[in-house]
Amino acid sequence: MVSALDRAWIPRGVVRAPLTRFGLWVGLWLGVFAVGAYAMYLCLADGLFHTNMDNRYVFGLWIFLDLTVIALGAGAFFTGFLLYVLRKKELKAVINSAVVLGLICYSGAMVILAVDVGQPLRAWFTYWYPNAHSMLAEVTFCITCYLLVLCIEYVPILLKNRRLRGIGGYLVFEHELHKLMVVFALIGTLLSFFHQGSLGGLFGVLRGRPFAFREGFAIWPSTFFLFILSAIAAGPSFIALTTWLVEKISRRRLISAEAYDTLARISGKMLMLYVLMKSLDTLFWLNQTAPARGFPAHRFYEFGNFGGWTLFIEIVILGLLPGLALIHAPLRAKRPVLLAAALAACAGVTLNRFVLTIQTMALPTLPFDRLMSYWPSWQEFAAFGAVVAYGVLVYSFSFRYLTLFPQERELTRAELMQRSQEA
Amino acid sequence: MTRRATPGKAARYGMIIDLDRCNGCGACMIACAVENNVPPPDAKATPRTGLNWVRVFRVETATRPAFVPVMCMQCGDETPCVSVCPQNAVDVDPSTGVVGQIPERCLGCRYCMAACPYQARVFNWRDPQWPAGMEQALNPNVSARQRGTVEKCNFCHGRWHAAVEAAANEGKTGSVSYTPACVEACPAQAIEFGDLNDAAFAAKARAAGAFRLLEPLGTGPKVYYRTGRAEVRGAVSGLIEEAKNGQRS
Amino acid sequence: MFPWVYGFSWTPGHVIFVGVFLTVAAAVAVTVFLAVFRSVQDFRRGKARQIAWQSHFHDLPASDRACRHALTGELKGRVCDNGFDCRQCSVHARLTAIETAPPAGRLYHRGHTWVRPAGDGTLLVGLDEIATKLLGSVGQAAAPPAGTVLEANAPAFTVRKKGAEFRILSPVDGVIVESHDGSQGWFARVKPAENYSDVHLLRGHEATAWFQREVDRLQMAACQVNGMPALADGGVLEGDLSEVLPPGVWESLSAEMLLDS
Amino acid sequence: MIRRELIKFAGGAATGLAFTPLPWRLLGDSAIWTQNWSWMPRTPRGEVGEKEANCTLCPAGCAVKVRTCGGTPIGVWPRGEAMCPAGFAGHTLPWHPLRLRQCLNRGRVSSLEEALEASRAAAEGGLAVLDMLPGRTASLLHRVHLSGIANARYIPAPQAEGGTARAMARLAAGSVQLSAELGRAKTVLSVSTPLLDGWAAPRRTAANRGFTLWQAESWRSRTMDLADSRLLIRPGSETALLLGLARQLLQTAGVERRARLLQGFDQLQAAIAHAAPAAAAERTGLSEDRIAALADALLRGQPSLVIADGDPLGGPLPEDARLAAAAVNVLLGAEAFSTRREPPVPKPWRCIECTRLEQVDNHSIGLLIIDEPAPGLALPWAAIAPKLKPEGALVVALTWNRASYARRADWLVPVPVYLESAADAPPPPDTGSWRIAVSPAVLNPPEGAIAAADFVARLAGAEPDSAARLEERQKLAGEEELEAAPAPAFTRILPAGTDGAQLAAAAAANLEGPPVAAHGWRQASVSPLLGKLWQEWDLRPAPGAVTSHPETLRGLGWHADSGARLESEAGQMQVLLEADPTAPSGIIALSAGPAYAQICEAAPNGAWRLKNPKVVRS
Repeated sequence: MVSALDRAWIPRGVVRAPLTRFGLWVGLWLGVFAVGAYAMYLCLADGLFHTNMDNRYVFGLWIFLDLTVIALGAGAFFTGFLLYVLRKKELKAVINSAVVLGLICYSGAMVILAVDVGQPLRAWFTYWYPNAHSMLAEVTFCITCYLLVLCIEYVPILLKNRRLRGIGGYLVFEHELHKLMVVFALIGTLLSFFHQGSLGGLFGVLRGRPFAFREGFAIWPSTFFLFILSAIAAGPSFIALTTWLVEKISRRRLISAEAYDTLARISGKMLMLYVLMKSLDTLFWLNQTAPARGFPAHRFYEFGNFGGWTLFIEIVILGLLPGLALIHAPLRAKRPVLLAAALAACAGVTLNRFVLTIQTMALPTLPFDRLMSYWPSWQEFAAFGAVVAYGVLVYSFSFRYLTLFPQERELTRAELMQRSQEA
Repeated sequence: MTRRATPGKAARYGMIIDLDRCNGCGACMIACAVENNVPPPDAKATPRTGLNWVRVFRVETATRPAFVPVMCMQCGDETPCVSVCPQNAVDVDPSTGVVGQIPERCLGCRYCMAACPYQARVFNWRDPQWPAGMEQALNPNVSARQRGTVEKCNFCHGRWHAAVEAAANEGKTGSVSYTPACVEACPAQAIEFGDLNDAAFAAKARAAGAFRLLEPLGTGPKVYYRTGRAEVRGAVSGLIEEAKNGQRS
Repeated sequence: MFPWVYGFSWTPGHVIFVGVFLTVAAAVAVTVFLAVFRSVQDFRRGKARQIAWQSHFHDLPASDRACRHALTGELKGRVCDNGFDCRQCSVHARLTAIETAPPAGRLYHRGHTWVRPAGDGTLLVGLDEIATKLLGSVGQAAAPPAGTVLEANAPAFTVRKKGAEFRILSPVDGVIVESHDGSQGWFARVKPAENYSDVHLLRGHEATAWFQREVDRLQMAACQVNGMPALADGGVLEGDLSEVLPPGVWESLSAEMLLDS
Repeated sequence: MIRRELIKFAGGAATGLAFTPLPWRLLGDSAIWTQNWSWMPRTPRGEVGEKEANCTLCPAGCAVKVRTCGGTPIGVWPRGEAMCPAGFAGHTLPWHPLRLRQCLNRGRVSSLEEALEASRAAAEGGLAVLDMLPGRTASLLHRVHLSGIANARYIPAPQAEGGTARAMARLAAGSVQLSAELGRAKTVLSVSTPLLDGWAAPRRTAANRGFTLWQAESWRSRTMDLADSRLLIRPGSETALLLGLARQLLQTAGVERRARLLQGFDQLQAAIAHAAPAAAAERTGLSEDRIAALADALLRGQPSLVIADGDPLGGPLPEDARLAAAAVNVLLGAEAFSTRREPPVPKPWRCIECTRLEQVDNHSIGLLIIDEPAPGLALPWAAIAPKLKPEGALVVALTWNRASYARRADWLVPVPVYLESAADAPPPPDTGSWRIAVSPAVLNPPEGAIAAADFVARLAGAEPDSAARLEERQKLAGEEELEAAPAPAFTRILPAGTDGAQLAAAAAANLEGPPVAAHGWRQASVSPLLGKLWQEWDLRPAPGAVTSHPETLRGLGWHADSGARLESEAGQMQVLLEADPTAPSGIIALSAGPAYAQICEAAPNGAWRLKNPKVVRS
């Protein structure tokens, strides 16, 4: 009965794991989610002392991960932009998956944010008493608006489900909504552009933190633009990576080699541009911005844990090298190279977010202060685990019951044919 | 965002702290906590989660250590915390120059804490708790803050308010003079409080030997420090040349 | 954000900031509202089923959406953008302007159903050979009961086989007056709607071309499978395809040919 | 149709509502809901007033004003001069979490009457009052009331009296009490004494003190931090340093000439015979030059003063160190000492004499009453226990807190604390002039609390009247302003009967076990608010903290930041191990507070030290 129902909801022509296996998978993640939900409850009901954050590390694991997942979630807006505005038809193969990933990343970030601010009940104050000068106000506005847009973009994917499409006017609404999708793609691009930037600006404007402070254009520090660039460089890589991961886990082929190639090519080009800009920015900052504020560059890198190697790894190992691998067609044609480079690109962006958040917090500003370390409490890990579990669950259900990869059906048929031929 | 200035002459309150006088007894910290209803530490509090509006750093130097009380510097020119607060819970009162924190409006995002180079801001990681009955001994002029909000030194806003009221009762407006708790408490009289718009006080703040913390950041702190010891100046001021001078001497 | 909130005063920054976001919010709201409004409008005008078909139709692969005139070679590689509803199609009207004689025999719908005038003013509706090969005998339960209103391109009824489920598109507008289990080739006797038209249905050489193409598709799939009865003459396939083809392939191929996704 | 109209109606209503004040008002209110939580404490309401008082938490007796709201103290602020951090938290003492509010008989809630009854029965076996803060009016009243009880003794806590001044008094002609006046000195050598941190009034700790301070200590105390010159010595080498210093001083012709005229010079020579510069240097860990420089500074910067009282919480220095310090002071002329004037006692008051703890025979006390009015000081139990009768001895602690002697006492009787009853502070150790520092009652004491003097009065069958008696004495003080008198001439350099060779041997003796520098801040237990200084910030060592150089900790196999148990032969206490790279290496600094009294032993020479301490990880 249940299995028949399950089967009726699965899109036609694709193969999905047996219901029991799927149930186990879901159960596993529900367990992770439950632990994290308990940790979140502790933080919300009892106080933030459950985290290992303190007056020095006011932002802990969560801000680093928020920034990271939002950067990786940038694939959603960038793919939408490329597909609907620049008409890159190849990306139709991944747009649905990208939208779901974006939705997960953004909603997950919002959940974590709600847990890790002290007074989540006052979240609406930002709308009530907005400070136009605050990057965080801009981020709040953009992210909430963009989350709404992502939800709207998710609706057509949902309504196209085999069962839902049969209900009343769902398809009609989907049809009408789809006709207007370019509007959402444009709004999403605008919003994403600004809040990716604002997240970068978040730290770039901290004039009291010379390690993070950057000069820039008008009201935006250079990190504003670097964040946008790095996010759109890593976004397609992240989509390629997740798609590959889903392929491995579900043991299906989901997109064509051309789609991988397109994603990698775009990622590579953007990454090269980013590395160039980042290098210029770093040189300017080390030689001009920081010394002018009384902090010669060596002061940032004389602390044992955070040597100059972070800079080298971030820009060269996890920036330049994957960039080169991805723009060179013969190299990226090799799947392992492509995946390794995509992974490195994502890791580079992650490291960049880490440096800008955790390292900024760690480095002392007062000359008589010292470096302090921080290790998150289990509650912080668990809360993040819950968000990951939430993401996996949403994605798993979406993948099982919705059409995330339009090419999958064709690829599956070819594969099934081949297999039965071999048999 | 912006508050209407009190009619009459506005003040720019500031402090001058004599590092050669401070002996690090901590009276300012305790007096501040009493005045501003800062709760006692809970069982698991550490220097990193503690609630102190003023903290006295012990700074090792080539000779004997110096003690540096660090409270909110009430930055003036480019206040790092005011511009970052997403919902205007931090403001600068144009009539006093004091950076105010509105705990009732605070979201607890702690962005202002990240922005502050002086670590003058603290967060209520848990509900404030006093031993049973001790809440009777709280200062009636300052309300307790909830968990999940940021707080910091406001140059004893409660005392300022009382002084303004007293002055108003006498029919006076404009800048009033009052004494913050730490200034009153300091047994060594190391802290001097005054109005930087007052020429005599301003001159003292700019006298030789006076400096501000992390001056090149351009935050324009209104708390000045003073020392006659070059090694202390080198270790505390954060000025590169000073640090070199301090090492030489 | 609002003037009555204590201590707030507007600055140009606020005006720009709030202005931009209100614009964005308004744009989102207006667009969503527009989509809802249009949907309601569609319902009110009774276009809902047609639009649902349109939406569905656009998800079909281009190969499935080939124009009937492309099938016959009159137009090269044309893809239908009308949801196979030639009654409103100007291209079709132009190309068939001279052909006015009422058709005899079966008229085919692209979802593998056919229509044949019964002679008494009613129409007989049935599944064609390919559909029958794909689905086997449809069975009693499948046919819709008398009184069901059919609308061209809207789902007429649903067939279940081997756990899979396919909906069959109706070839015509009308009301079922008698339903049948399909053993005699047809499953419904339909009283045509007042404005009944059959121009969207394939006929004559179109039907042959289309049929040939569909057989080719089946054969292509079938040829890749060992033990499949090979057909050199382009005749009708033998055997129950659901038994021969791998289950996943059978289901998705059937759905594709029945224009169900 | 109906449904559509309903929807229309609802939509219209929602839109219309937005133009009414209602939603905005609700939003505003919900902002208030997030601000008023039932468990948030409400600040007090009432009329704000101010009362003049003196802080009686320590002998400094600082002049204060007590701010009240509706009669409850809401803050203590300095009146005129200065206050220590503990003073600012003093008004919270009545609500201390360890506050004792009921009579307890071995943990069982009991009544005052029962406590008195049990005490009366036990008093027949010999009664003694151990006064942890002697010199108050209440101390006098103990002696007055005890005069009516047979076989009663009054024992002042030994570490409460200035050790150096007491040793000096034995060198002066006649029976006098002396006081070392920092105000008169130009150069001061403090040996392991928290001179700027609780030893004297807070104003002494101010930066503009009038003397140059040399601090000799075995850990980096706050006084050490603030000293002009720091002498880091090995724990237990105080006597060696002082004898070495005496030998250095005697090399100056003038000093030697004067010293030869004094009695006991031969004993001193015998004592310093073995204190060769090299030996003193080796023992203390200082260089010979440094000791010579110290001697030179003390000679040049006259009047100079040597204070070797030790840290009262870490345990006072041994008697031989005090004798050596007294000798050095005499060599330096002892100009900064003054004769301490006895506080006035109303004529009709008849007091019994004081008995020193070491004069009390073993097994001679049937009822021991411990009066512990202010937090902090405590004697090692090992010093007290032998004096009690082995069978049926009763210990009654008149105390406010459930921590210090509560573990040892059979009966705990709650007493009013600071601001709950009129009380006075004992005279401070650094002044010979005398004033009475009274704190009036601001709050009502808890039901069942009784002033310590009144408890003793009830035992003696007298009426409790300590408040009235304090007033009486205060009036007397108003009539008679007592100024310090110069110190008498010193006729001796060592007390009669001192064995110089023994002194030398004590200086050379090796300590057992690892070098532990114990110390404490007696005010630490005034208020949990003071935890800000060590728990929420690291301005002071936390009570119970064992601080050492990371290398030293590693050498001992101890791990920093872990809870541990410190065990000695007398007992054990919980400690927290902390690594401090700025700490002197090889030395374990133990910040024990009153808990230290639980685990240390009192040596015959008056010092209390840990015997065979070891840290057990818990």
